[in-house]
Amino acid sequence: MQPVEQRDEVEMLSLMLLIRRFEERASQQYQAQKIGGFCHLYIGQEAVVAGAIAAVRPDDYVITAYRDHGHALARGTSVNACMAELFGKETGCSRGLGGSMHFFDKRHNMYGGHAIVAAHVPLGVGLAFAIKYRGEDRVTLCFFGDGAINQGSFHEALNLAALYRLPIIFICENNLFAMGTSVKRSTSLKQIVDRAEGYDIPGEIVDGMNFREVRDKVADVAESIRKESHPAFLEVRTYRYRGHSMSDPASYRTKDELEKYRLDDPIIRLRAQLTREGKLTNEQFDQLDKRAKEAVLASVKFAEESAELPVEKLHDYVYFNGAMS
Amino acid sequence: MQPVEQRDEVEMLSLMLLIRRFEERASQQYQAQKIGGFCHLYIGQEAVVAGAIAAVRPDDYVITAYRDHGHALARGTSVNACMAELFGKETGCSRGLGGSMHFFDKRHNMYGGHAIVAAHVPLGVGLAFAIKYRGEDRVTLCFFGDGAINQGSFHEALNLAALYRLPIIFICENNLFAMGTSVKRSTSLKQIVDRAEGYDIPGEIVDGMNFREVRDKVADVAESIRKESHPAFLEVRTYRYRGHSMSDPASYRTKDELEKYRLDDPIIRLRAQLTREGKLTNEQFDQLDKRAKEAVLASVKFAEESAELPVEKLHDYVYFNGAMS
Amino acid sequence: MREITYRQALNEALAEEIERDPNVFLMGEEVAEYQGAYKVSAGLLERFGPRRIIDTPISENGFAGLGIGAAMVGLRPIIEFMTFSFSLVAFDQVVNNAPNMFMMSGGQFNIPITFRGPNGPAHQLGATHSHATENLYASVPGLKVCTPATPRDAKGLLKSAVRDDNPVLVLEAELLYSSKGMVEPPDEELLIPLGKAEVKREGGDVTVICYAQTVSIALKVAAQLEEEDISAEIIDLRSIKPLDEKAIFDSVAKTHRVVIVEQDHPFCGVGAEICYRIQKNIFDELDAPVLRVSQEDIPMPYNEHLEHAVLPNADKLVAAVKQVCYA
Amino acid sequence: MREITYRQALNEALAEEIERDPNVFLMGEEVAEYQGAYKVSAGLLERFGPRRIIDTPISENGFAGLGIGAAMVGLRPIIEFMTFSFSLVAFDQVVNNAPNMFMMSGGQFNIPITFRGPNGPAHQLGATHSHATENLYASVPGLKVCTPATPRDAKGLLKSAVRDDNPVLVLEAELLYSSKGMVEPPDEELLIPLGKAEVKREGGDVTVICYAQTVSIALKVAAQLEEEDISAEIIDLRSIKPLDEKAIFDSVAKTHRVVIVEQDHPFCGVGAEICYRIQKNIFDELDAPVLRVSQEDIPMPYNEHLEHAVLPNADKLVAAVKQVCYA
Ligand SMILES: Cc1ncc(C[n+]2csc(CCOP(=O)(O)OP(=O)(O)O)c2C)c(N)n1
Ligand SMILES: Cc1ncc(C[n+]2csc(CCOP(=O)(O)OP(=O)(O)O)c2C)c(N)n1
Ligand SMILES: [Mg+2]
Ligand SMILES: [Mg+2]
Repeated sequence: MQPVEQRDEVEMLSLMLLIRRFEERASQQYQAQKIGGFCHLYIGQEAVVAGAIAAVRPDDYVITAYRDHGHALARGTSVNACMAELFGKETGCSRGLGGSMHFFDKRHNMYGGHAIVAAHVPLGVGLAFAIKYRGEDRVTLCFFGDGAINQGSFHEALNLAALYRLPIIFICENNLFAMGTSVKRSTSLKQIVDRAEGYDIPGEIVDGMNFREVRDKVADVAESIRKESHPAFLEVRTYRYRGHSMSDPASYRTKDELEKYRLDDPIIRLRAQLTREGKLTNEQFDQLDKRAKEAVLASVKFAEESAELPVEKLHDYVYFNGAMS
Repeated sequence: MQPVEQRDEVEMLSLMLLIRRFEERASQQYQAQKIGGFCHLYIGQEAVVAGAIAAVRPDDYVITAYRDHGHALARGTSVNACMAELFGKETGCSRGLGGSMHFFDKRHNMYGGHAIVAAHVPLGVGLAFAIKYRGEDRVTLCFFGDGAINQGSFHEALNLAALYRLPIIFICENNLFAMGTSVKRSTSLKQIVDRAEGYDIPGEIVDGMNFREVRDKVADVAESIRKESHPAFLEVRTYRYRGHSMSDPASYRTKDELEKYRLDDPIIRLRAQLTREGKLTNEQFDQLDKRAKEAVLASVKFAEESAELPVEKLHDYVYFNGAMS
Repeated sequence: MREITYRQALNEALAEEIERDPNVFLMGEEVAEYQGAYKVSAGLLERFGPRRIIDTPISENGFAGLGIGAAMVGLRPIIEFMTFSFSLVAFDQVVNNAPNMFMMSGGQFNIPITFRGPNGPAHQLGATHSHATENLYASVPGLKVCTPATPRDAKGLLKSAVRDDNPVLVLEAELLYSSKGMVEPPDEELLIPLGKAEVKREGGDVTVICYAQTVSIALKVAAQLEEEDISAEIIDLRSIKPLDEKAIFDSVAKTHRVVIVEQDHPFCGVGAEICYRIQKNIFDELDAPVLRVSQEDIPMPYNEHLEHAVLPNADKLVAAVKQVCYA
Repeated sequence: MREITYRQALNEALAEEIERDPNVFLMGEEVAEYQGAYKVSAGLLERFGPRRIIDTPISENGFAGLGIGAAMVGLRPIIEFMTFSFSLVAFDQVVNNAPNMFMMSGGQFNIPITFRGPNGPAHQLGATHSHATENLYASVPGLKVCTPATPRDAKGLLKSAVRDDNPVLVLEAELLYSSKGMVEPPDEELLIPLGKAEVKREGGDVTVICYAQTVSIALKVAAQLEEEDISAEIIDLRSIKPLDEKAIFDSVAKTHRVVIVEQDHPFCGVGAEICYRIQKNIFDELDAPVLRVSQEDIPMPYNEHLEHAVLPNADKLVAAVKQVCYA
């Protein structure tokens, strides 16, 4: 069936291109030491967040882990605010105080960007709790990785969500690895989705390299949740092309494996679908890509020229309502 | 099939009587303020530990939560050492330093007595890890309550046990309540045993009021584990007659419910089975009960007359190998 | 004013705040149908219903995090830990997510949450159930920590905590729940500001700094010392963080001698921080070293007499006071 | 002696202890096939195999508890936390089960376990990833805490930790892993006792107490102060708990002035405890208040300059030293 609000697919393709180009540029700027700390790239997984966001509304809640650049961009956070955050500037989406792992954007209902594995899953359940508490027509999308499912907080959160029948979609971005640990070495299950059964939460496997499949599955589940509040679990199979973080050569996997997935690239795939259907010409695609690259390039300039938060202001960020005695 | 080492059933019946009488006396001594802190009674659940212990060997490892008097007695800890522990005396199984919730007995492979809900489940997995690490022919029995299954440590422990295929039997003593919270209000599942599937751990439901069923099920599983190391999960359905602890009137359940289970009393049931089969006369039963009562009464005298650990010695229990600078 | 118990005072504070603000709710183990493990929430389920008074499974990490998430969108959760010993399984949520969110989000998400429950040793509960967590939590930037010693402070501090826009821990004490004290009538709004200590007793010879369970010890000892012509000024911190430095310094400037009686462990305990600040700021006012009476640096034993030996008590406090006075 | 990195030194300590004692094993996230997130365990899987070098899922609470359980029956686990910021999700296991077991069991079960990994702020990792946990863990009775600053201490302290029959935390530092120093050759057994500080530099005017990442700051500042005719004695604590009081008191009795430079948060930090003990035991030796340089009481920001402003640094230390010297 059709998603609640079908966003224009060409628009979503350009979003995926924007994420891809943003990450490539971030990688380059990181090597140029314009970006510090840890930096985790989303390249290869673009269809997951693009598909999920295409299926929900702007006022739905989104929360994810530290591999969060794509989620903020998909949510509508400006590419300038994202790049500036990586540069640690006051114009960043978290004023340069959060960094790569902590992208927040209240206005766009992006609730982070969280760096302790699975510790944000209970937060996502709390967002969903607030929706039900207030009787609102919203859904929470809670993204996390395959490595998160063996944390206690994941377990407690899923049981609570099921017990209280909260409106939340748990989206496990299964990219097969948690750092260097493959799912089969971390999880005592044939498939991750089976874990949802242990909480009586309906679960499905989704092809995360296929934008349309992700969008439609998320749309179905979201619609069902809006009808009658309940949690749902999606194991979205995807792949990260780069290492875990900038410092990881990813020698734990073969070139062939990587190539196999590259052939299934989510951007190439959606482009092909649209082209085949006559919805997109090569010229148009090149235009989109050109615009994405330009936007990202401009964001670097913006970030470089932006100011940092002055030290004197730091105290204002410890306690709300000014610093303490 | 038959358990590895079938212990004499009459002997196990007298163990169940000993536990029952011990708990009754502990309750009375608690009211007389000879016992302090929290005190959780095992009355009604005797067949669970009796059946499980009857099915394993003295050198197998046993670990449980804070409702642990029965487990120590079943393991072979003397009734004197148990009562003295409740009295806080140096002759107690934990020298009076642990109290009701922390019964330990190294000599009898009783690894506690642990009071943080589910925090001992990873410890049990560690005991099982040591067995496999050393290539020993042992099994670990890890007991916990129905309330423990919603703790993160339970989740992490089960996944680790399954991943490493450790020799451990997770025995969930499902007495239907965690304090005043019934299982259906704490757990998003029709039956607890289903949670084991989420870890690909084989699970079974066992009638915890039936000594023989518990013994045979545990024996089966233990034998399979000794053949080839793996974890297993047993949801043992039982009932506690008393409140959660001495301070709980248990007003969250009906008299009828309690009566229903009393009629199914594990001691009455095993007695009836043995009598029916001509293995036990009424006189013999009365003898067993008399001996149990006498032993418990004697243990109170022993505990009262025992000395407390002198304050000067306390420092010896902070760090092994004497106090620190 | 009327006399009510510490438990009743907390119960009133909860009821008043839940009544006042639709965003406030109470969540924890056994808080609803069971009326609270220590009956602090008695009657609240009946009065406010299951939407506002919510029972949880035994999942401290999970529901602490749930509360923080709900606070991100403007709810004002009151999370009860059955005891703060059990908050240790939720430690990451309390010290990472709650206090860091405001900074990490560049000021977009403050977390108006209250964590409350009994803290510190009760009676013969043993090593795992006797944790005094005030020094652990006070050391975390972004958290506020208060420790009411009286029914009046319990009510006033809890209400202030619920209205604070930041994560606040209200560390109660099981052994105080049944203690009584005078409290303003329900129709009078009672708010005790966080970060304000109270002089419980004026004195000129020595300043005794205390909080929570140690206040009664201090007052008892002060009366006893009176007979030996030692006049002790008793300061109840009420809040550990923010710490009321002014109240402390003013008193020490007068007495020039200090003993801190605390319920936590000695190593990096609350008293160590207070001692540091005193000697740093008014070094020349000190006529004797600051002394502390705390728990011994020993895991809590079950045996009653041994527990007593590990705990701070009146004898230890008297000895310490005499030591600083005759130094 | 030869020059090796702090990382290599730790690697040697691990290899030697695993080689020496069949009960010793290493467990943690990415310690085996990945060779360690920071490569501290490089080569160990190849050398000792998957039975002794064990990768885990992301389940700190679970494998910390697994290690404690294994230690109950005589194994001697080395549990690596990828960083101690992640030990917070295992906090209950580390502070409850490990240090309390010996007391609770009446002396039947000591827990010979080592928890190790990088601790304290690294570089721009933000609020959740920059925890300095030394004061939190040192406040827990039954734990031991050491904080090596040099390759030699890293090797010697880790080996001593593994041989200790109690739970010991070895708090390493990511920013020190690549630092170099002279260490005895592998054939020479190197054991640095827990609880023994080291005088890194003799001086007569002021005692600067430091550890881990702050040692290099202190040494740098000492050299700089030399030019201004201030002679600083530098004491590297090496262990936080047990604390080497004698080394501290001896130095202070000589210099009469103290600055503590620590990497944790100020409130109830390590320096507060040290300050308390100094003024309590040798009050009259102090010619000036003890001062501390620590992190600011602020969650760690990502921005590099703001992070620098929150961290202890040379400028802050110089200012503090001058303040105590010209007081
Ligand atoms: C509690 C905790 N333990 C360890 C880490 C270190 N760490 C950061 S990311 C990561 C792997 C997570 O993998 P996954 O959940 O699959 O997400 P992905 O990186 O694949 O997106 C680890 C171990 C952490 N941040 N938090
Ligand atoms: C982490 C933690 N949270 C809360 C408690 C308080 N508590 C002690 S026992 C208990 C109920 C446990 O019920 P269950 O696991 O079913 O065991 P049972 O009492 O029925 O034997 C609770 C909530 C605790 N000890 N530890
Ligand atoms: Mg992954
Ligand atoms: Mg139960």
